[in-house]
Amino acid sequence: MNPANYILLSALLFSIGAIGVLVRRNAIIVFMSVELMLNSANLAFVAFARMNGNLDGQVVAFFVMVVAAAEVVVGLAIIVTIFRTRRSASIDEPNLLKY
Amino acid sequence: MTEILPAEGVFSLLWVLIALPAAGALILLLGGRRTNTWGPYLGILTVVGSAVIAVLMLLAMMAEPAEQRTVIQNVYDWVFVGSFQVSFALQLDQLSIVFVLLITLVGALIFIYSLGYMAHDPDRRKFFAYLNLFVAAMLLLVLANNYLLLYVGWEGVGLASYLLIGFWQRKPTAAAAAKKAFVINRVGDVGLSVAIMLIFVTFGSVTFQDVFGQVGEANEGTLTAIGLLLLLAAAGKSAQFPLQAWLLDAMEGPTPVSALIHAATMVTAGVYLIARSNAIYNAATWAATAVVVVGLITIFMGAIIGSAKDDIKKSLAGSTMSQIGYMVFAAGLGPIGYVFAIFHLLTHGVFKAGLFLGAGSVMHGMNDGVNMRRYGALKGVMVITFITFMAGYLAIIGIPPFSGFWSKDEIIHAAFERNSIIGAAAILAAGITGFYMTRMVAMTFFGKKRWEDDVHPHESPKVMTIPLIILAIGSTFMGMALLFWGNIEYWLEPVVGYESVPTPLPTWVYIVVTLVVVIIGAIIGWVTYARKDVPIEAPRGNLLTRAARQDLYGDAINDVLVVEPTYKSAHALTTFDNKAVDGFVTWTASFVGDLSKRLRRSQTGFARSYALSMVGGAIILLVALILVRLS
Amino acid sequence: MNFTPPAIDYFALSPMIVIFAAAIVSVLVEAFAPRTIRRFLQLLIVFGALLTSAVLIVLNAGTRTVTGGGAVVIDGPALVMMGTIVVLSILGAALMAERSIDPVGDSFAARASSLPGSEDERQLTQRGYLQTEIWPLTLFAVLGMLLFVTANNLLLMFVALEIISLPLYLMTGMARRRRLLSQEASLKYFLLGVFASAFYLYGAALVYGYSGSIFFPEIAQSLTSKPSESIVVFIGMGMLIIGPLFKIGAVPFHQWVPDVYQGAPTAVVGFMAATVKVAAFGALLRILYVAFGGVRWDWDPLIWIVAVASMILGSIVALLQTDIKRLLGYSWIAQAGFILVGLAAASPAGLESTMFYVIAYGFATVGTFAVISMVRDANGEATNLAAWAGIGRKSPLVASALSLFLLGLAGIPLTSGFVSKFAVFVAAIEAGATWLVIIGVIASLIAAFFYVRIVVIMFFAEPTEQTASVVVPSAFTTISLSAGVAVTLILGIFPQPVLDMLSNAGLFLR
Amino acid sequence: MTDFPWLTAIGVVPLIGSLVVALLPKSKPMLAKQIAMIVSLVVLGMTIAMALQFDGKSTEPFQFVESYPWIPAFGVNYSVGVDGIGLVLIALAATLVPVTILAGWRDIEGDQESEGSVKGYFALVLVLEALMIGVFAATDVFLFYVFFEVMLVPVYFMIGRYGGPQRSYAAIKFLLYSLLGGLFMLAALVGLYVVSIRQLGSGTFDFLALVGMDIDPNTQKMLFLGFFFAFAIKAPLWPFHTWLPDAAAESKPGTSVLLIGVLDKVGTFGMIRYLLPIFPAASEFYAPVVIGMALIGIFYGAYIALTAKDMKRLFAYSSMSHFGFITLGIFVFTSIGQTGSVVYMVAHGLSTAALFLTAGFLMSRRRESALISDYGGVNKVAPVLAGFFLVAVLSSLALPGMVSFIGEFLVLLGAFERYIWVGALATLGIVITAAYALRLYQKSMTGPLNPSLEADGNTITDLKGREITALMPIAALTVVLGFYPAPLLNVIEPAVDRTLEIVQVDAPDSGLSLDGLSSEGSEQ
Repeated sequence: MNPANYILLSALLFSIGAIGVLVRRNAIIVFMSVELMLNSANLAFVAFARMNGNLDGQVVAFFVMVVAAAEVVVGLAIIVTIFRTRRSASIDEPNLLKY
Repeated sequence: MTEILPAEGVFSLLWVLIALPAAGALILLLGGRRTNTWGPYLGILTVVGSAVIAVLMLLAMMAEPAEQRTVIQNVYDWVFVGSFQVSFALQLDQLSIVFVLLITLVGALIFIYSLGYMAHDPDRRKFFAYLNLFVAAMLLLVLANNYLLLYVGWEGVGLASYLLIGFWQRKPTAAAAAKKAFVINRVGDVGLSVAIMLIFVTFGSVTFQDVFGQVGEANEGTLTAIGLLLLLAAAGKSAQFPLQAWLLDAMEGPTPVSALIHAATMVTAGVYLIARSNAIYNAATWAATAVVVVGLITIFMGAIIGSAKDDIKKSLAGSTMSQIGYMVFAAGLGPIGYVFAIFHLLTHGVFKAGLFLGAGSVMHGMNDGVNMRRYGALKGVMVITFITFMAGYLAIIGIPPFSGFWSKDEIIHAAFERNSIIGAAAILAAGITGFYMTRMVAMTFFGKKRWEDDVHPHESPKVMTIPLIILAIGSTFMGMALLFWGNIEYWLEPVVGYESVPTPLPTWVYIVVTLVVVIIGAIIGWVTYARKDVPIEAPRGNLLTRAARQDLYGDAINDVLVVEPTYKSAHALTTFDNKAVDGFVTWTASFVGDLSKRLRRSQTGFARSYALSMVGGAIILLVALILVRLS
Repeated sequence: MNFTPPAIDYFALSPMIVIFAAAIVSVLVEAFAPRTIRRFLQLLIVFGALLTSAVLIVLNAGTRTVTGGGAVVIDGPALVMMGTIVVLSILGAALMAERSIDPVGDSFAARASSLPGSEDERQLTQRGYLQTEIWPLTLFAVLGMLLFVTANNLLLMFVALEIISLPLYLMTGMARRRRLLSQEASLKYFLLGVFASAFYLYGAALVYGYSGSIFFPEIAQSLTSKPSESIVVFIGMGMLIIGPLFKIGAVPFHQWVPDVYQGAPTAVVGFMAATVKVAAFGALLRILYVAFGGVRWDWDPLIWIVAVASMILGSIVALLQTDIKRLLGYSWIAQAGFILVGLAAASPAGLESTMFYVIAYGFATVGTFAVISMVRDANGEATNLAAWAGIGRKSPLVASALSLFLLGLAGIPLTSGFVSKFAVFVAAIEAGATWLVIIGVIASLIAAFFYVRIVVIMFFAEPTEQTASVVVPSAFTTISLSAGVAVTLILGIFPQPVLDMLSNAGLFLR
Repeated sequence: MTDFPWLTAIGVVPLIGSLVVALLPKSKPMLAKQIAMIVSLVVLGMTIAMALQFDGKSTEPFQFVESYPWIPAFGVNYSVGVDGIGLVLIALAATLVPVTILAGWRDIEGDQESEGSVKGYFALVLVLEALMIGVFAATDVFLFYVFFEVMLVPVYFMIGRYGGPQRSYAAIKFLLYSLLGGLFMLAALVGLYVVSIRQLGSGTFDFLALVGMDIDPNTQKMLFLGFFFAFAIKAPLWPFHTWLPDAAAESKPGTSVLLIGVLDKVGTFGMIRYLLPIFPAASEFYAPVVIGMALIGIFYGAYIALTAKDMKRLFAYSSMSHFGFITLGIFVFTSIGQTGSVVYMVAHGLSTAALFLTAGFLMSRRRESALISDYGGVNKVAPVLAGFFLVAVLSSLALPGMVSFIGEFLVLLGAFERYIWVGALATLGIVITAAYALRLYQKSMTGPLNPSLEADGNTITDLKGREITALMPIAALTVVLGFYPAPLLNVIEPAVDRTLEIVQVDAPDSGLSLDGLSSEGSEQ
């Protein structure tokens, strides 16, 4: 079956993730949306890997998962700190730096 | 054709003529107060020195045959760029020698006179320094062998006159008058500079002999242009219409200055310029005609102004304008006139100097009062002044055998040789001269006392009267001497050329007519101002009188036509510069500033709007990319 | 079955390996060494590692190889970049190691996790509790950068990108004072950073999908070989370069820059502002010149847009800034634009001028932030320009140093900045992008205004009571400051050696 | 010709001097001045020594040539050398610096700066001197540009740190204006370099090599604009002049002298040295425009000077008018005109110095007020001061007998040769010049003494020995060169002719063939 569908799906997921980043206030959810974008990329990689008939894409996918995990660690650390200081996880809250 | 000789023998001292007074000026100016005591005498000494040398040169020159009387001394190369080669070279010939003598001799007398006249002035030293500066510049003017060097002398005398008019700078009027004189002269200078440029472009040189040698080959249009430009210059220096306005104010200066600079020498520089450039005018008829017209207009303007002024110096100034008008007029007549222009210039130089110094002596006795309506009946009080003044008076109105008669009569005659109408005009003007001079004499020396209470008129000291006497003698005999013994026309002929054309009527007719007219004028003057009492308050007078009191509205016209528009436009430009030109600069700055203000706002501080701009940017870039692909 | 291990040139990789090892060790030190000697050990490790790696890079000067199964390429430009990064890291690390400026100790939060203004923070401060977590993070970041400029495939580049970013996100949040700003900066940096990486990754996917390989050379081949390239690959390329462009801080991916510059600890800003740019430009150059060198006409316009936008917006917005760190943030955006002008030339000259520019800029930046870290008042660093009035009168030397850097950034001759601008403009005009240079000229005039404005404030304004004072630093800061001055002048007056080095470095290995 | 590196030496001495001065302890301002004075005198001496060895007849384009590779990667050399033009301008700089130092002896204590600034000022003056010498000596365009730009920095500090109330505004305006020009010049410079790469294979900035190229006219026109823009701002030409009045009004007299007297000459110098030879076609193409700007400048500046209330601003605008003359002389492409321009540059340097310094002395006696209305009748109380002021005024109105006259007249004559009507029109300028110059003298020096001059402790005392010593050389030079300009003309004319050879505009056909009243005959 046509690989295009997989690509379209991944594009869809990517867009959903991007929109999520743009519209959601809660830092955690924003962060999850980013993860969604990463995974959409994974999907694309895997699909292309099959299409191109080599394993590079799938290897990338694994790496990305690891990286994503690392990001989670760092990200949560930062978000939690902010949360503890401001008692809120809204990313619109911290707004001292502007103009 | 006259040949040019290198300066040898006494002529090798040519440069000394100028160097002496120049050095005097330099010493006095740099020396400062130290020179206060002996400074004036040094000043006199230098000028006398130059005078002596000049006389020696005259003798040496007379020894030579007429064709070999032109010597040139090349002092050094002055300005040399490409084809523009001008050297600092002096030329002495029959024309310049007479000027040199006039300047140095009359100058010397006036210097001596000033010793007395300025005796009480704290700045005497400076006064003499300036006078020296003037003499040096004037000598440079008449000795230069090319137009550019002449220009230097030309401006030099202008500067000296500026300094001396404004000598009593505590009087704002004096300062203003000085500035006015300089600026108006500057207008004339424009004429001179452009003339020089045109001369160079046309003839490829600015030295007299080169230029006059090639006149034949230039086309008349160019020559006319040059002629008119030179006329403009002459008008500026010689206070001829339309640049006459400065001379009357120039009387703010000390009287000796008026005598030397604004009567005898500087103001005649214009005549010298025209006479010197005779070759050009001979070839450019229209220019010559213009000269005649300007001269004629000025003759009458001066005469009319002279008739109306109550200020004795201004009245004399008016007459100076008028007399110089005569000279310019004569110079315009061409070869028939040049010599007599110079002739009249010399006689006038002497008698007008005498008159001015006389006036000065009167003022000296009258606490520097200049209003003739407060004079009267001074003939008894200041005998010497009176007698010498009379000599000058008879000379200027042209009563034989006084010097003025000979020179003016020749000019009138020359005028008739050209055209009877202008001749008649010249005679009429002579009549007016008779009127206003008589008026002056009558108001000053005759009639009743109209003195202010605190004035106690007295004769001036010897140091002032002796020059007066010498000048009076000059005014009496000089005319005859130059004409019969020195036969001036043939003396000058090699330089300015001379020819005589038969006139419709025999010569004696013109003489008689002239004399009659003059005497009529004199009688009218006598009747109105000696017979009747002169009111102390000037009567309102008729239209012409009032106009004349306003210098025939010369200033008013200048103001309306030139000065005010200039200042208006200047102010307009200033605002334009601030508002528009600089305004644009500041506007740009503030514009960028505002832009910065707006753009800053885009940095909202919200992470999500940042993300949005990233997405938006990304999309824009991708679209651009695709468009590039597709195109 | 037979197994052939991938050929790995360990010597060529040694600079990275050293850093990597050191990073591991310093983590262990954090974990086990007693607090008293921790700082000493950490500094030993960090500077030791950096110096060693620098030496190794020099020893590798001749190396031109692709290794690690084609994942890593060590070529001339890469070595130059690596060298620059390591040296700048040493200077930046020196700034971070400074302890005599702040009365309390160093400029980092006693414990990043403790609440700002909370009781335990106060206690920690009282106990003079100083943390050293910053060091392993630094080493990892450096490692990331080294990989970033040597990565030869999309995957390694992505990983490198993350290895750079994650430590920096944390370091940004570690300021001892103004912690709220610091944390906010850290959060924004993080979220936007990962967002950008997502774009990069997806772009990478598309490119891979199109060309069937993640290796740059093969991507380049496929671009030339395949007759009809589809739009997809270009969309991919576009998204791909968003990653580096974000790190570079080019418009429209710039908005994190001022916030992070302002919020993060000055020392950290000095470190990353100098080094990350080098790394990011290295990566961008490699992507565009190696992978997409064949289709420069497709990406040129894109770079033009970004360059123009960055130059104009950066310099204009910087005009009215009142916080010097923030101002420098915007100024960097403008500078990035100028560098992109050179990069757009897509020629050897472009490559050299770009590298020269980032080197010059890097040293000037370290110096600038060294000065900023020294200007303090009662509550920490005085970054508000109002507090800088008349500093030049109080301590002319430091002020002159800063003026030198600023004039350099403004591109006045006899400073490195001028030579860099000149080189960049030459490259651009050679490539026929004169109009770009004209815009650059106008932008640099606007930029000159705010650089000069700082000089005016420092020298021409009279000192007021709120004028900050300049503290005398220890050797660390002094070294980086003087290094900055020296390089700025040398590159300005005798740039020839460096220019030779760059031209010897040659082109990217394909 | 010796092989002693004269130019480098002359440039380095003041640099070292400034270093020494800068390193002096703040407590010894007097020492700083003395050292600065001595150094500048040494430089003057060396300059004279060099000038004496200059061979006016030589056929070499440049003398005292030195050349060492500097940035081979960009084909940049450190190469210096002078022709007549450069020589006289260097001499001008070397003359004016000691004068300004002497004149500025007391200027700096006046303001409540940290005492470090006394030595600072004099150090800056020396740095500036070095740079000025460099900019006139450079024969490598890149080197020229470097000096051209770096010069801004010391001047910027001299204005911004030692000046009037508005000084920092003036300083920034000056700097940005100049930078604007400089940056466009940079763009053109790069363009020129690229052209040289294309034409000569390897890029170069060597002046002679660049002159050798023939660049296609359209490129020339673009590059010309870049350079011209910078020079026009520097010189200042209408309408790029508005920085000058502010700078002049806010800076110390000494600063103004160096700024307007010498620095701005770089603009006109650049035109005659670089624009014309390197872009002959473009120069001819743009000549009418430039001449137009020059003419406007002549009258515009003079008119505004007529209404100026502030002396320093008046001087600034009059300078603008004079620069109009200079530019005019350059762009009529006649050897007379260009020689005139160079002479005028020197003359204007001297007259500006005289004006600003005398005015400075005057103002220092009345609370630094520059308002003309605050003065009047000064020559009653301070005749010597008034005397010098008059000399300055006269030399700025180009009175025959002063060197400025030689310059002005030659410029006008040169213009007249080429375009009769332009020459004639420009000549009218001398009237307005006289008007504003004498108006200034009349209002400030003559008339009754302005009461405010005795009031509140302003007592106008006459000039002291130091001040007279500072002014005397300028006044002397003005007059002496006016009557004996040979030293200038001898060296300038060959250089100018060389330029014109390169530009290859044939001399206007003068002589009897010309029909004096129509300009056709004279236009090319």
